[in-house]
Amino acid sequence: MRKLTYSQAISEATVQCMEADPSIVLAGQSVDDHKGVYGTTGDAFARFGSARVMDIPNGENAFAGIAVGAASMGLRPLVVHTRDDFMFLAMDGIFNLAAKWRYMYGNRGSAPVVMRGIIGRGWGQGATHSQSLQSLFGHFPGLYVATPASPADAKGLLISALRADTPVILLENRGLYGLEGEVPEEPVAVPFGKGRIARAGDDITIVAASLMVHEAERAAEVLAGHGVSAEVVDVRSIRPLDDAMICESVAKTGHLVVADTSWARYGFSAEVAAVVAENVPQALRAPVRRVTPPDCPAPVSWPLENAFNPGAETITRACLETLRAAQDSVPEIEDVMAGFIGPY
Amino acid sequence: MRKLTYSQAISEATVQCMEADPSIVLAGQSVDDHKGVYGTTGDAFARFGSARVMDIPNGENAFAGIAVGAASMGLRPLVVHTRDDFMFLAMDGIFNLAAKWRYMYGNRGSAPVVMRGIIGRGWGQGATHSQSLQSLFGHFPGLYVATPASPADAKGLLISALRADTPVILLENRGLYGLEGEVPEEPVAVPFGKGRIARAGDDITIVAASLMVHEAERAAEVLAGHGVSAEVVDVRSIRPLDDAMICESVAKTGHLVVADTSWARYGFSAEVAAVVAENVPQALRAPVRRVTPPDCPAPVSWPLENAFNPGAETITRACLETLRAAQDSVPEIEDVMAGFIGPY
Amino acid sequence: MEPRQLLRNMVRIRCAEEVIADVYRDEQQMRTPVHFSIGQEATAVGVCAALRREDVVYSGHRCHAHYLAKGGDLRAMVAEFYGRESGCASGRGGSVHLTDQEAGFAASSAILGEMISVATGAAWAFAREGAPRVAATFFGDGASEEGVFHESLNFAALHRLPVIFVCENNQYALGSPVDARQPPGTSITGRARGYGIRAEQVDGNDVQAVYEAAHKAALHCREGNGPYFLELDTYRWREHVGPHWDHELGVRPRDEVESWIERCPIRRTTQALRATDPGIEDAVAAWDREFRAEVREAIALAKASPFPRVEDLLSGTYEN
Amino acid sequence: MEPRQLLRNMVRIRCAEEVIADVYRDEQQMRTPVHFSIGQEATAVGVCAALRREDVVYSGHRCHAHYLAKGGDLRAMVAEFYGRESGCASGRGGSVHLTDQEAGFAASSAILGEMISVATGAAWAFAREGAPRVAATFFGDGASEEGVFHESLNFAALHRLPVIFVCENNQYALGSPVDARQPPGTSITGRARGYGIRAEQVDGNDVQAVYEAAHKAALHCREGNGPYFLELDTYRWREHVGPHWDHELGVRPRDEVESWIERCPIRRTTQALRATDPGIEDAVAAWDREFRAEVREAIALAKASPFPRVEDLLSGTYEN
Ligand SMILES: Cc1ncc(C[n+]2csc(CCOP(=O)(O)OP(=O)(O)O)c2C)c(N)n1
Ligand SMILES: Cc1ncc(C[n+]2csc(CCOP(=O)(O)OP(=O)(O)O)c2C)c(N)n1
Ligand SMILES: [Mg+2]
Ligand SMILES: [Mg+2]
Repeated sequence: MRKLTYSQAISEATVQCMEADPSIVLAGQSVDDHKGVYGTTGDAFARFGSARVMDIPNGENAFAGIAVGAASMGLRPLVVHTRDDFMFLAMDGIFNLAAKWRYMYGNRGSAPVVMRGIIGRGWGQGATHSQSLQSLFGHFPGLYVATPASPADAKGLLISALRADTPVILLENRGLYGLEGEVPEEPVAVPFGKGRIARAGDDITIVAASLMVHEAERAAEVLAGHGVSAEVVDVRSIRPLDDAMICESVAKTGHLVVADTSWARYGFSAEVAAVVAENVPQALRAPVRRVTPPDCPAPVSWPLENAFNPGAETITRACLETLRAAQDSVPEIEDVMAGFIGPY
Repeated sequence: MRKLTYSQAISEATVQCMEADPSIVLAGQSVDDHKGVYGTTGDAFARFGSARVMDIPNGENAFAGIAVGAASMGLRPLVVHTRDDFMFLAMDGIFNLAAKWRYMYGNRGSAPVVMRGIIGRGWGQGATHSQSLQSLFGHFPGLYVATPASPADAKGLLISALRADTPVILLENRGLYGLEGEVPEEPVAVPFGKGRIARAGDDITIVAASLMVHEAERAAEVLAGHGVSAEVVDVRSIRPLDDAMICESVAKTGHLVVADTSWARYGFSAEVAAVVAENVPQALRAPVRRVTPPDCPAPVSWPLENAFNPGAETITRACLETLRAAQDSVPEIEDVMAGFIGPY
Repeated sequence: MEPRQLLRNMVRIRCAEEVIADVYRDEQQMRTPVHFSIGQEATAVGVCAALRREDVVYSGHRCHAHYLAKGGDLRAMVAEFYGRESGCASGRGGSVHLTDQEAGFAASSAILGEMISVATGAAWAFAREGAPRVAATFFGDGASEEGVFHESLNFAALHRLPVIFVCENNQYALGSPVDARQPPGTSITGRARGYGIRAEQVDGNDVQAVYEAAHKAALHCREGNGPYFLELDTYRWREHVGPHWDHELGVRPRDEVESWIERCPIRRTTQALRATDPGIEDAVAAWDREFRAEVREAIALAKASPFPRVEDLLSGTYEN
Repeated sequence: MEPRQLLRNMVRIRCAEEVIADVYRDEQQMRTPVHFSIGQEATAVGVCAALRREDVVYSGHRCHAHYLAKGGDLRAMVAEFYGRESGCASGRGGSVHLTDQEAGFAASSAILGEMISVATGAAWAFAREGAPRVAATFFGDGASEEGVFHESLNFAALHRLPVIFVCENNQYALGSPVDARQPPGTSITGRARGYGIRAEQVDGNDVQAVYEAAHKAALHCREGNGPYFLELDTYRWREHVGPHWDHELGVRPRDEVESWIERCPIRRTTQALRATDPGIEDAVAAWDREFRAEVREAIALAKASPFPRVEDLLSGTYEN
């Protein structure tokens, strides 16, 4: 199959969906500029022009409400936030309006807005430009929340989002945009709530979302060299979450490491651990481990940033510790963002 | 000891702290009116007047930043949100400014704002006026988040908050305001991060926060009648969380039910389950149970609202199920809000 | 619309709210907060009279009058207050989440200012469709202080959207008078003009004046000239939330409340019509009886209607 | 402040940014996004020259010039860009979180508009103390569209707080021109006046004019007359973030960029001074050498300084 980068896959899904559905409008700050949101909106702008690919003023709060109002009247706004951190300003619209619209007006209509939020990993993006907010979005009923890890899923989940009658948050990690993978040319929807076994294994389960799926895969590779067979579960969407796949895998391996770019406390990794504790606690042959950023804001200085961002090496160590194996031979594994040329 | 209601306790703490520390300013929409935020701000207004108990315009977003700016210059704003739901509008200021201020400017100063958020349980407050946002606030490093369940803790934790050099979120459930309890007259601080065994027991642990502590206690009472000895852990603060107390209790009882007014997914109950799965999974003799609202927005119609709000009865059933005991004799337990006279 | 009809619509709203307030207080069976517009009927009636059925209206927490004025189903509203399945939001939303799509009352919500943005979004959709539809949104003097006001007006003006921003300035937000919240010597209308929006301040207790201004506004929007802003000065008689009078609690000065009761929009219109329509007072009295009966009937009906089924608690959270 | 000194301060900022831009691009060792103000030096210098040391300044993402103009430590800033422990934010904050408390540069941050509220809060604290201190906050034309602008100006005006709102209107937000974001025929200054705030629009490339306006503003604040608003028209020469020129990428018209380079605030002041101060060009050339050397030295020093210790990763999250 033909290969695309993650950002090309997003771009292609956008163009195909906009072609099929004239009610879709892509909107965001400078979505029409030369960078085209890291190559994800430029093609749509070239194809559909400013009538459907719309630069908007700054004002995240109102725009969330504007999108809800338009969606409830039949438009299908696809809103881009170049950092998901900016979505703090849009949270009233997201949680009090979009997520609750259908329910609180008695199931009489919907407001299916789609919002892309980009997580600004690396290159000193710092405390307010690199947060991973999946755990927040996942908490609220009424939304779908997807965290595509592969180009194929970036395309397929965006397609599902643009066809859904429920509001959807798509979180994309900037560190994934250059990643290549096979992507079907046709618009194939990937459903929400179905995970993916990114790598099969027997000894330990690593559950991950978004960028951490790749770190988990890299860790699994290293672990294989240690004679450990790790299974990597890519949840793909965190709401709904594929509980069954997680529990089946842990039932098989008896060991669980959760890898996430959001903080541990009240986070994605907590939910995965809880799902296991609720459903298959007896399967656990060792304590669950959470591999997440430490409990502090993201620092800028690169040695700190490196230490802050959990990666393949930490996952590897956590797995070996969980399995009580010797760890002295874990190699240093380069950060995924190594070699990146700034400014971002 | 002398008894106070929960709201009197808050009021007393406020007045005592304001007397001791002239830099404290109490601010919020209509904090100076005749209702005095359910009786929590009127005494302070009577004592200190409008110079220190300040009605503010609507504008939660800016006011969070204003409070941070003032706090970083030596004022100590105590900001009241009459519904924590309004804090969605203040989240940029809370998470991107207050929580990170000290860290992101290299530990050169702090912005110790204190925010009270009231959870509007019951009487058809509905989807946007009764959410419990503890799980969100708990996720972010840099904050303390307290959920006092008793009048004594309402006083003691507010005192700690007003003396801390870290921003603090205090979540109060409106359903607790009328509750009476012993409260020391002197300003005795209750530290963050230390739970409280609200009731000791051996067979099962119920971990709860805020209003659910009372539901758990009522459930424990009923359970006692069934020959079940339940231990109720009141976490008091959810950040930091008293992991040790939770784990010790579960290590003893082997059974865990978590009771919370926020949703299960990525919520408080997930974190408690995760803490156990990380530290004492082998102690679990049955799956963990989460007693929380179902996965939908809060409805208004009272039969639905009753079904939505988890209470003593659900906790009781969950405990008995966890212990695989017969359930047919669980009595109907009245909702804590029964008998309330509107409009609220 | 004829002045007589405007008056009749106001009387209907007044009757509905007064009856509901009494029953609410005495029975404690409508378990949802209620924000009455008693005394403010002219704004709702004047604006909605200038709109067409296909135009849509949004409102905030104080929304009963707007819902009724736009033609919302009274029975469904009352049933909503009683939390019944037959409620306009099937008992899920309560008194602050009214909706009647057929009547063009799109939605109300209880977070201050939200609907300013939502109405702007609806107008955006209309403008894109090229539909000659108008969105109107009611909000208070207090809501105008929220950031969403600024962001929405900027967007609406920039794209010349067909939205009428209707600020009901009833001089208070909760117990807080407007001059304790907004700088002296300024006005909400003045701020709206800062976005290049055509804006007018009108006596909100003069239903005819409101109607005429709204008519002009709707025409302006429909002709593609962009948004319109109306600030309507008025006053709520009762407490912020609930059925009581708050001057009895010392919240607002009794003479202030009374001076506004003097300016009752219903009385005023009745008096104005008396010269040309000598039977008007009898008509009002008859309407009053008719509408009170209608409301009592709606109440009886609601109470006899089933609650939502607990099995349906989750339904409506997601698409099916 | 003397025009000569104003000029010298601008030259220093220009030198710092140009040297840093080159090194940033060539070495890829400053791992933090950078937003240069090259071409906009007059706003920073003119405003800060009118402030006292105890007055405090806030800024946004484009903050280097404001930091330096307020007297912020150049070495600590450069060390921050290199993520060193000796950085002004100990390497935790990066280029968008500058602070120098001794110099009265309180803070900058990268979320649009945030600091408008924070500066208002600082001014609130000053007003309560009765201290004759002023807070000034720089923000862009883009940031003025955020709701926090509206809410903050309302609060500041209501309480007559000593805060100077300085809007650097450089005509763009990212690649988006201001007239694609704000309604035609309106101005940010006009909107500020809607709050009853004294507001002035000034040529932001005329350092003397900026200085005089800011001087008036500071006096106004210090005398308890409430906030002051300055809109300073200017232009950034380089791309939004990073060291490159963006007209080469077709983002903005080359002739537009060139017309603003023609209006370079440094050249302009130099030319204005030439008549009375014939040695001024030599002085500028000498300053240029001096400051470039200073910056290179700061860079060398930063590179030789230690990074924060990984063991200290958590420290500063909470009080100790
Ligand atoms: C975002 C938000 N903040 C605060 C509140 C609490 N609140 C409810 S009504 C109200 C006052 C509203 O005043 P105004 O907009 O003038 O409307 P009125 O009640 O006078 O009709 C406030 C502060 C809210 N509902 N939403
Ligand atoms: C809340 C928020 N939304 C969006 C952004 C992304 N962003 C960074 S700078 C910028 C443009 C800012 O324009 P302006 O305020 O005019 O400042 P300038 O860059 O022109 O100096 C945007 C949209 C942000 N940092 N914060
Ligand atoms: Mg009002
Ligand atoms: Mg700009």
